[in-house]
Amino acid sequence: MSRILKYCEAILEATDLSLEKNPSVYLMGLGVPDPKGIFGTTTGLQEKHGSHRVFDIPISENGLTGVAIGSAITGKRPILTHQRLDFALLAIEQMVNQAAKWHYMFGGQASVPIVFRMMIGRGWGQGPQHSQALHSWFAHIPGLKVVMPTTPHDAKGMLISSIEDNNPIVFLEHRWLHNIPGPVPEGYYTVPLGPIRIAREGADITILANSIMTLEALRAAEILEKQGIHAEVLDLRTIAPLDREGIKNSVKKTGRLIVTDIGHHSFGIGGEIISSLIEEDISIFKTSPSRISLPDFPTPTSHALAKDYYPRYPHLVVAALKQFGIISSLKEFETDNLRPSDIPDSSFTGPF
Amino acid sequence: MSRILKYCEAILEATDLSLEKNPSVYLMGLGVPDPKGIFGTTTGLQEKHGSHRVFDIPISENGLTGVAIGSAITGKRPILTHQRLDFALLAIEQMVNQAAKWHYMFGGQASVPIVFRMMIGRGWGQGPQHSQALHSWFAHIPGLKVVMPTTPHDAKGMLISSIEDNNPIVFLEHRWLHNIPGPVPEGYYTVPLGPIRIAREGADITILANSIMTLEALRAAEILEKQGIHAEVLDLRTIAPLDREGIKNSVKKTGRLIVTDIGHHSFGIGGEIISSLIEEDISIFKTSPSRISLPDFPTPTSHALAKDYYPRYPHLVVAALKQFGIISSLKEFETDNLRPSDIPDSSFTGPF
Amino acid sequence: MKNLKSFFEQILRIRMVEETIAERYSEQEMRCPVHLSIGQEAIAAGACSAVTTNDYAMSGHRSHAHYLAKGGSLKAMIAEIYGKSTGCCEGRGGSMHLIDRSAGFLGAVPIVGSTIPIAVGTALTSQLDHKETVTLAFFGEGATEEGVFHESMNFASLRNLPVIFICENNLYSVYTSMEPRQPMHREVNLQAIGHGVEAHQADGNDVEEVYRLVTAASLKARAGDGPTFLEFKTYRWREHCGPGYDNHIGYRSPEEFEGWKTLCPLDRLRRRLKAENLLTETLEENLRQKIRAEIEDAFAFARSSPFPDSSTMTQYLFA
Amino acid sequence: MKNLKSFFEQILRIRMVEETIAERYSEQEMRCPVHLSIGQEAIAAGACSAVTTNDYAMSGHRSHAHYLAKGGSLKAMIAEIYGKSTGCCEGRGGSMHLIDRSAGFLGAVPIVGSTIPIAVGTALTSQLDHKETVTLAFFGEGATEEGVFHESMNFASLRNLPVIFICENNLYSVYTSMEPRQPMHREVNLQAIGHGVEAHQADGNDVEEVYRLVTAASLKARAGDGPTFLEFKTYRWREHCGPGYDNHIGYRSPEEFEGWKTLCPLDRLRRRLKAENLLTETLEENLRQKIRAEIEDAFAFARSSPFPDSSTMTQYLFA
Ligand SMILES: Cc1ncc(C[n+]2csc(CCOP(=O)(O)OP(=O)(O)O)c2C)c(N)n1
Ligand SMILES: Cc1ncc(C[n+]2csc(CCOP(=O)(O)OP(=O)(O)O)c2C)c(N)n1
Ligand SMILES: [Mg+2]
Ligand SMILES: [Mg+2]
Repeated sequence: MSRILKYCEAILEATDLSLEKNPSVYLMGLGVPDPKGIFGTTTGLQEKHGSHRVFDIPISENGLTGVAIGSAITGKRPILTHQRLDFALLAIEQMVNQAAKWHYMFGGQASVPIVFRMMIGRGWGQGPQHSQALHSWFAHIPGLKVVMPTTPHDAKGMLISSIEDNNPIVFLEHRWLHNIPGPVPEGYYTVPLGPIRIAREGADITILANSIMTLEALRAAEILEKQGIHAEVLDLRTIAPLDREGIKNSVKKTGRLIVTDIGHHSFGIGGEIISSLIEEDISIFKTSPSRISLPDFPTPTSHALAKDYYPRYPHLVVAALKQFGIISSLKEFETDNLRPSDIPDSSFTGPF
Repeated sequence: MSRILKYCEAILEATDLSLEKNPSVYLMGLGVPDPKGIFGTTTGLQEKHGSHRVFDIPISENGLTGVAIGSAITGKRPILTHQRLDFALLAIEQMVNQAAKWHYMFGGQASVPIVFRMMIGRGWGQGPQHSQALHSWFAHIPGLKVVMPTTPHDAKGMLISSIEDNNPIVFLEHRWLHNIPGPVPEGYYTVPLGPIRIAREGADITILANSIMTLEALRAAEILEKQGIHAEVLDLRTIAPLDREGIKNSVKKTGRLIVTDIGHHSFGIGGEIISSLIEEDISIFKTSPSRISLPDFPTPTSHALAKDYYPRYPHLVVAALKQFGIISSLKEFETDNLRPSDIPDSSFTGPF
Repeated sequence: MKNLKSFFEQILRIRMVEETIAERYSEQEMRCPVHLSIGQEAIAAGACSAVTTNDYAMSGHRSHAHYLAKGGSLKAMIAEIYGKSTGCCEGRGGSMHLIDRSAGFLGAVPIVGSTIPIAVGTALTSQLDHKETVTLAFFGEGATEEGVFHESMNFASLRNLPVIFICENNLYSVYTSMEPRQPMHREVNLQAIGHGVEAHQADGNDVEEVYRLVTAASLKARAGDGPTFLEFKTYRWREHCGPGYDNHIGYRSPEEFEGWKTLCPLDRLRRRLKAENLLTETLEENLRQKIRAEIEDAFAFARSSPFPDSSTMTQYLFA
Repeated sequence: MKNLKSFFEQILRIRMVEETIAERYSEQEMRCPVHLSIGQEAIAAGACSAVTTNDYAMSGHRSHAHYLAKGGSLKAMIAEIYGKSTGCCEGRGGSMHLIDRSAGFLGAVPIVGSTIPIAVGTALTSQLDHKETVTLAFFGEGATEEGVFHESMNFASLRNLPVIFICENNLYSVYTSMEPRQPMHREVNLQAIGHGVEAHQADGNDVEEVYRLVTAASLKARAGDGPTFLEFKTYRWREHCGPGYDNHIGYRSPEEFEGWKTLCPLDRLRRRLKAENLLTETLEENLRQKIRAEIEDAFAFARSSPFPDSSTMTQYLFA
């Protein structure tokens, strides 16, 4: 259990094991067998499993989504990759009208087991068309499951679960997670789609985070700890179906909630979560909950503009303290502004 | 001011006046000049304004959205129609990556004044692919405005405002509103995009509704009135930008809120609204607010299944009474179940 | 060559089913849009006769003929149109969403063009599994205006997939002629050539020609020699959607309609059969009676079937 | 025919700009993806020389050459790549979003194929307004795999729009050759024929040929005779994205690259000019000095320009 793999290696291993285990599984996407192998997540798979099961495709997002559906209703289990979620906007019709509804509208006669792996970009001038995180869209569509693991452990286990699932799954990977290492068990295992992960226990305030924001939340929790505030960090690794129970249990205990999200603020996932809680229990919150998410603007390209576009742990600390009546400023907690804000780690030097 | 027009006639008149007033305006869409004229909203316009300004197009939703954008950045003001919102899912890439972001990403150099008119279907077996209402999606995208008028008066005034606006506007028309009459002033006038409309004043509970649900809310308010409960009905005729102030003012007064929406429940617009209110003021609600929206399933086609799929005024009445501690059942308020639930009015006999 | 009489029976059956739907639509019990295929039946009959039950077919909004010709259950179709729990989608789909997997009819949906890539995907499965299955993708000429049609053609051509693209060119999309939709100086099937796909244009009201072309295309596909695009000229008799006629509303002329009526695929085949002494009035009458009985049975079945309970609305969201 | 020397100067200028970006990229001050056009410059130069400033051009991710050839401000481009407030998008776009409306360069975006319909829309405006403006739509061969390319071709063909589709076929999309993307048995430009659009294939490294074809196409477009599709064969020298080379990583062979280098559009033109005694070493050196000075100026401008204040992030959401 102490084996350390990067997130991208965990994805690679999950895919490799799934291809090995189930002959119906196949993998396609732009650049899947190329030398970069989708940020290292598909490297070597074509050599190992053959070009009939691992292959490159034309730049036809909508068409190939349809192809995936057609193969799925005839017994295959395709994995389709998109190097950016933004590109998959060309495939919305097939995903939402067809894949999501197929099983339902045909009275349960055929299922559509597809995993749509999409990358969410950030930094180094990714800009307005290479950085969108639209998980709230997919979560709004009945028939889709939306998965967004944070750790290498979950990336592997949840990708395997997604491939095993008989439904279309939107599997979102943040580009800045790909190179982060963590313990990953050997062999084939699953992590269930649905339950939140309690990333850190605490009784004073709940920080519900997802994807890369979970890491920011954990840093915030450390700082809060020093101030005597024990934050519970929940990793919302599945957006849909939403683990309403798991969230409620934590907030019932803490009475305080920050939802932090990598999507735009308005009409994002935070509203659903806060609203569901208050609908069930008007007195669940000791104080007003808060949402820390991306502002309602397209992502600007220049790092000078983007640096304050993405919320980070200081924003969470300030918001948490505010819930305890403590007014503070972001600057007090900016400990790492030596590293430029537009790169995931210092080894990154561009161009993509 | 007492002239009565149907909603579809109001749309037609707004378009006619806009074509007349501004030579940059043009109108295109599948079937625009055909004998049915988009449910009577475009009839006669080609004859009057010429086929260079009012024309039919190929079945190429994404491409023609791009064409609209290209003409918009060179000085035109296109109106593009989609007979169902569901078809526009093919055009999401152009709408969301391009139209919504163009002005921002190019530093304000070119604006994209386009009105995307989309119909939301319901009833008579429209089923899973002809009935989606995805206003929460569009509202989540910075750079898009989302308009959804309920009355003929607003339909005309807000369509004119939308055509005058320099930004891409998603203008949503519920099919069941097209034949509903109401007072419509003569001549050219605008109704501003943004402010909610107070459809009925009341001090006890706020029912925030949109589109066809506003009519259900008004019926519910009448029934509640009989029980001594004065409901305030707000017509959320613009989803984005959201009139947060207008909503807050009402809820501050009533302390009670039902958000009713024609979209799916989870990750829909209700969450945003309830959550924003509580974030600003923890004690704004006297009791748990509620959301009455479409269940999280695709729309089933058979009227036998769809009849309980769409919430109607009894659901609102029951939810409102519950906020006053009164437990009631839907049946108590079903006064019109003589009319089949899958048609807008008794004159409708299919097929579309 | 298949029995001409079986073509006749198939076309007649589809025609009679559609006409019965049209007749009874005003009873307001078929509460969903219907897109009838009257006038276009020969394409469905000829094409589906050229393949087997194990082969696949998919279609769009105007799919009754394809479903029936492929062997889809008539009862399940009528029940579906009636919104009943015995319908082929248990009421969730209606006329625009037909499916009968046991007959190889894998689904029809009303988003124009959207089953084309899905059909190509079923052909990918066949190829990956080294099956001899062929997929028929039925669609109208309007669907070729959708980008996804071209993406599908490119992929099928590229991978040499066993799929036959069957384009029913009935000159209209809803009430819109070709003129504001496609360039008049190129034929529809030329688009296939652009993708390196073998293409033919033929008379869609000539069932024998349809059968011949689809047979050739399916032999080719089974041999691993890839896709074929077939454009069949035909004409829709009834209104775009619904049970009536719409020649009076102004988008096409009654003369054009009358002209095409003289090219009726059923009449044409009847003349041919009679000329070859394969059909008599009595024979046809017997056939009609048999079909009439089957249709009455199906309608009776549909009518007497229960509606799905609305509480079952929650079923089938996830597999 | 335009002055051969002006072609030379344009190509040389684009080459030198791109090489300077490549050289200085490692300084980590150009913090955005860059898709260099080295090796493909003749297409931009020849095409843009064939039209005027009043004409329009649009492009995709690899747009530096098109922007510059169309007359886009070098300073504003470099400043944009540096993320500065003086950039052509005030820092909101970066290398993948170039625009200079005063030069008729209406925009480039990095979603493959997405400016093609937009370019067609600009041509619709020209047609509706009876302007003689022509639009150049630049894109790679990969973009022809997107459905929206076909929708755009169909509409341009149908409406006879004044747009010229300029497809730079550099054999690759990222690290993927044509083989898993397009059928090898048909040429890229055949797709245009499928839409009834006149199409030509030519050597994209021959600037005179590019100029000749685009001139003819623009005359035709201005005369109201509709669109033309031009496929120009060429080769990208540098890595798909970024400043370096990528012939070593395995998706293409160093030999292939070396082969194409011998077909360098700049060398070819230099030989031609020298043969005609229109160029000497000194003349070229003078030219280089002039361009070098302009480039240094642009980089100095970019470097010394202020970053946008992050609080201005909220600007320009709505017009
Ligand atoms: C994507 C999409 N756009 C528009 C429509 C509306 N629509 C329904 S049927 C139809 C006509 C399609 O014409 P064609 O493909 O030629 O089929 P036909 O009706 O002639 O059989 C249209 C435009 C739709 N269902 N889907
Ligand atoms: C819709 C979409 N899909 C995928 C990508 C990723 N992508 C960026 S550039 C590129 C290559 C495109 O190839 P081509 O059009 O031939 O242009 P080239 O890079 O060769 O100039 C791809 C696939 C994208 N930007 N947009
Ligand atoms: Mg047709
Ligand atoms: Mg290329």
